[in-house]
Amino acid sequence: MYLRIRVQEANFSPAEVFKTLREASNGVGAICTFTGLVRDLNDDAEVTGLFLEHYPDMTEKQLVRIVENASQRWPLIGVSIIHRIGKLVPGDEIVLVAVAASHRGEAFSACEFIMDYLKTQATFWKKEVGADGEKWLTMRDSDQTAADRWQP
Amino acid sequence: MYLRIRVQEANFSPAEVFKTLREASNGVGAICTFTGLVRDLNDDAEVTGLFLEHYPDMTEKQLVRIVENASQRWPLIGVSIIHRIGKLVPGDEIVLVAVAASHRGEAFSACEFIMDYLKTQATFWKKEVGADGEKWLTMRDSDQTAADRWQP
Amino acid sequence: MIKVVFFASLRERFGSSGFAVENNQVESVAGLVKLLELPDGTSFNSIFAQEKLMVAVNQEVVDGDCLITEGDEVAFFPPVTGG
Amino acid sequence: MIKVVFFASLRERFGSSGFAVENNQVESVAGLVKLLELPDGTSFNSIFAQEKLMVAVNQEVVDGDCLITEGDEVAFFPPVTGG
Repeated sequence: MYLRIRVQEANFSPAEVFKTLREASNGVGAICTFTGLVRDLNDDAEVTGLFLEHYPDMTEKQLVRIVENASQRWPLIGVSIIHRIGKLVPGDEIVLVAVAASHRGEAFSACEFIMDYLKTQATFWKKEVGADGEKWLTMRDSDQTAADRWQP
Repeated sequence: MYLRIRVQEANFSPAEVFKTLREASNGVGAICTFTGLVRDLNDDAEVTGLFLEHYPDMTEKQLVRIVENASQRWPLIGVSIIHRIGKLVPGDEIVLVAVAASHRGEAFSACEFIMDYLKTQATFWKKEVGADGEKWLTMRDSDQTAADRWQP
Repeated sequence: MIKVVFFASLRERFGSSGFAVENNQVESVAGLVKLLELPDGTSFNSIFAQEKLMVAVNQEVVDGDCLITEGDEVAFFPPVTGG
Repeated sequence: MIKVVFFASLRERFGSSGFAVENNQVESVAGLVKLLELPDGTSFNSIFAQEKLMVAVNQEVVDGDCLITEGDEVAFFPPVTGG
């Protein structure tokens, strides 16, 4: 399986990721991508920026493990994950998860599975900057619920 | 809601679709895309090409209805659907469905819902060209099952 | 006149993308199905249910009971396979 | 020596991204948690369970029972919020 995981400050090109996955194999029949963007509103409060930090090395290990778990559940051809860190503003890409498989059900499920576990297990933290100053975000219960539903 | 539906012979740029959806609103926090590609193998038989035809006008009406049904279930900000017709070869894009929403669960569900109904209700037909000549494909039971699971 | 159209494998089997029928010949989709014959002499009625063929009147999927009126477009096609 | 590191809000509350402790001071994660104190005097133990803080030893998430040995890296952080 093709696997590429990147944690970086720089912006990224979804088109380039897409191209790499397409070209991974002629057996690719389905590519599902998820992109998370900085919204200008969160819980009805205006957001002017985000600051993202992570636990270097541990983050990448957690992501590899999440992808390995996904590939044990579904036959995957390629996975690419890019997560940004540092300062971001509304409209910026935060994360991209792209999954290539033979069939669409596998691509959709694996992409959502990876995102749900990334949200609850990968060591990233967001600080939100708004009109009222800065605050560290806390995990939403809905994110834990989303990850839990994959458990047997 | 932003909605764009295109049925065309020409290739398309996932990057351009992605850009348009991102820019539809600063409230977009999640974009899920699905791309279907021509595989070089189908049911273990070598595929050298595909020919796609559709029922002009009816196809577009069916797609609009499918998106309307999706937008009644989930709050969507934008949807873009491109489906190609005519002659295609392995590696070519066949279909792109991209959904923008505030949150990821909505984007994933709506994108998969639209694909599942597109596969069972939109008036497209595929003829496969392989070593043994041409044959019209028949609907897979798994596609009907995938669409049926969205029913209440 | 009723406009009858065929798509995909049906278009090829009929050797035609469609034709026009006089309105007074048919009252319903089922009536029209009974009237049609493939070039090899097979009655369309015999394959219609068996192959789970679909029919749309004025671009809305309907069943055999659907009535047909002057100016309608009736399309026959196999189950769809896009995406 | 044990390397202790803090991330995100914990890094800010401790006013430090981490420090080193003598190995003979602690035997387990729970022991280390009891030893730590925030700059304002709050015991770390009092907020650890209450705020559902997480701990990783050598970059593997563990619980309080986990033993600590020479050279380990022990990281404390709040629940993750990436993606």
